[in-house]
Amino acid sequence: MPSQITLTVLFFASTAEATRVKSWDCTLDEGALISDLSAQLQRQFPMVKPLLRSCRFACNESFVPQQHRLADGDTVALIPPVAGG
Amino acid sequence: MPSQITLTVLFFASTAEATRVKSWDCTLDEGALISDLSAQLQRQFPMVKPLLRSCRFACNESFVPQQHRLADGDTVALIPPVAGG
Amino acid sequence: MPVQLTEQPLDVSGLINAARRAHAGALAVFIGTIRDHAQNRSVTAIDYSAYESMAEAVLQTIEEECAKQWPDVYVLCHHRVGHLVVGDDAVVIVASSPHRSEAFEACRHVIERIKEDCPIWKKEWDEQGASWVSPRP
Amino acid sequence: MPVQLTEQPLDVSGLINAARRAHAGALAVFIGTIRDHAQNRSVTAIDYSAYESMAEAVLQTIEEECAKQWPDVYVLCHHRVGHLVVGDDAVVIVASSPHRSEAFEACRHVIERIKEDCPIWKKEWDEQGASWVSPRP
Repeated sequence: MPSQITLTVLFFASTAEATRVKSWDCTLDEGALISDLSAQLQRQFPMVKPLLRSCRFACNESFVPQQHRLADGDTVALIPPVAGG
Repeated sequence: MPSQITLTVLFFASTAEATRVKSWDCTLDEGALISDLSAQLQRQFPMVKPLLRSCRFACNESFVPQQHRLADGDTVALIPPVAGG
Repeated sequence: MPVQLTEQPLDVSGLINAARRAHAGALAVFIGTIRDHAQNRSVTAIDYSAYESMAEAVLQTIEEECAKQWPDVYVLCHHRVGHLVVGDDAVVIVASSPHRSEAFEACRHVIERIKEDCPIWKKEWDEQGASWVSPRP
Repeated sequence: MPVQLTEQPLDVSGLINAARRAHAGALAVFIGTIRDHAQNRSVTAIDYSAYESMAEAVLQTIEEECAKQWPDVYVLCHHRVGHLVVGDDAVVIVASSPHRSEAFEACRHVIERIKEDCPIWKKEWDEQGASWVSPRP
């Protein structure tokens, strides 16, 4: 059995409204990528699926690509289209 | 004898310091151009000669070229390099 | 603080004066305000929310980009969050510099980069209710 | 007055607020101030003088250029004349617009055109005395 990592996933704006939570603790196999987390999110929160296409991911407050490898304790945020200014 | 026109010539900044006057009434032949006024100015105020090269002329508050034909009653200003802002 | 998220009304004069430097003859300022319409709908208010720690980190990064590209420019940027109504200021950016080109360019850079990457969201209120704004569909 | 020469200190906040429009979400501002040096000389003060009626006419023309090129932009520009010391504001330009690009472009246009064509002169004071500034040698 592979060892596992635990992440905190944060939701904001439209995605927080869809999931009805602001934060979710998630366990993935060691070596998991953002794309694996994304698949997991779609299973856990089907209502977030239509939003995911336009979202980016941030890991520990920096934008990361789908291929980014996650580490135990990471804080990952789902970032819907930003609208500052 | 050709009829004549009378102009008011205004001096500002470095040119007013050179001529020691702010305004000068000048009589020229009808049909005179800015270039004729410039020649006249150099005769009347030799100290303004080195400044003229970098000056522009305005007639009735609009910039005009050397070929601009002057009319009786015109107000002509000698405009040294501007430095607003 | 050179860059900051705040729930308080933005102090435009205070920020402009805080960016003044004796060697800097040029100040470029950008103010983003809540306007009364968007895409032909009338807007009455906007709720701004943010991933606050990341938003401040991104603002900090943007400021570092400016410092690298325009070393003589000093940049301040405050962005408001919370419930704003028409006429309120949402963002104030001030760039002071010895030369005006750099001041304009840095000021413009900051607002463009905020709109690209700063995790701030707005929910617009009109007569029908509220909806999330998606400028990058 | 949208464009004006004045001997009074410029009221930056007042001008910014006067340019606010409910439909204009973007305000771009340029402030030109007296800096403490120029071409490696230290400057203590500047006397601004102008061919005042023509200077206001040129500012008016510049405003009309903006109105033609950016019909949605509202522009204010006040320029000070008289004896100014380091830190004083010499010019304040405010452009408000529904869109930020136009606000920045109009604001920039005004200051560039002032520096080209507005009959305003400055005499810089330093420890040695005073001399006329010739930015277009």
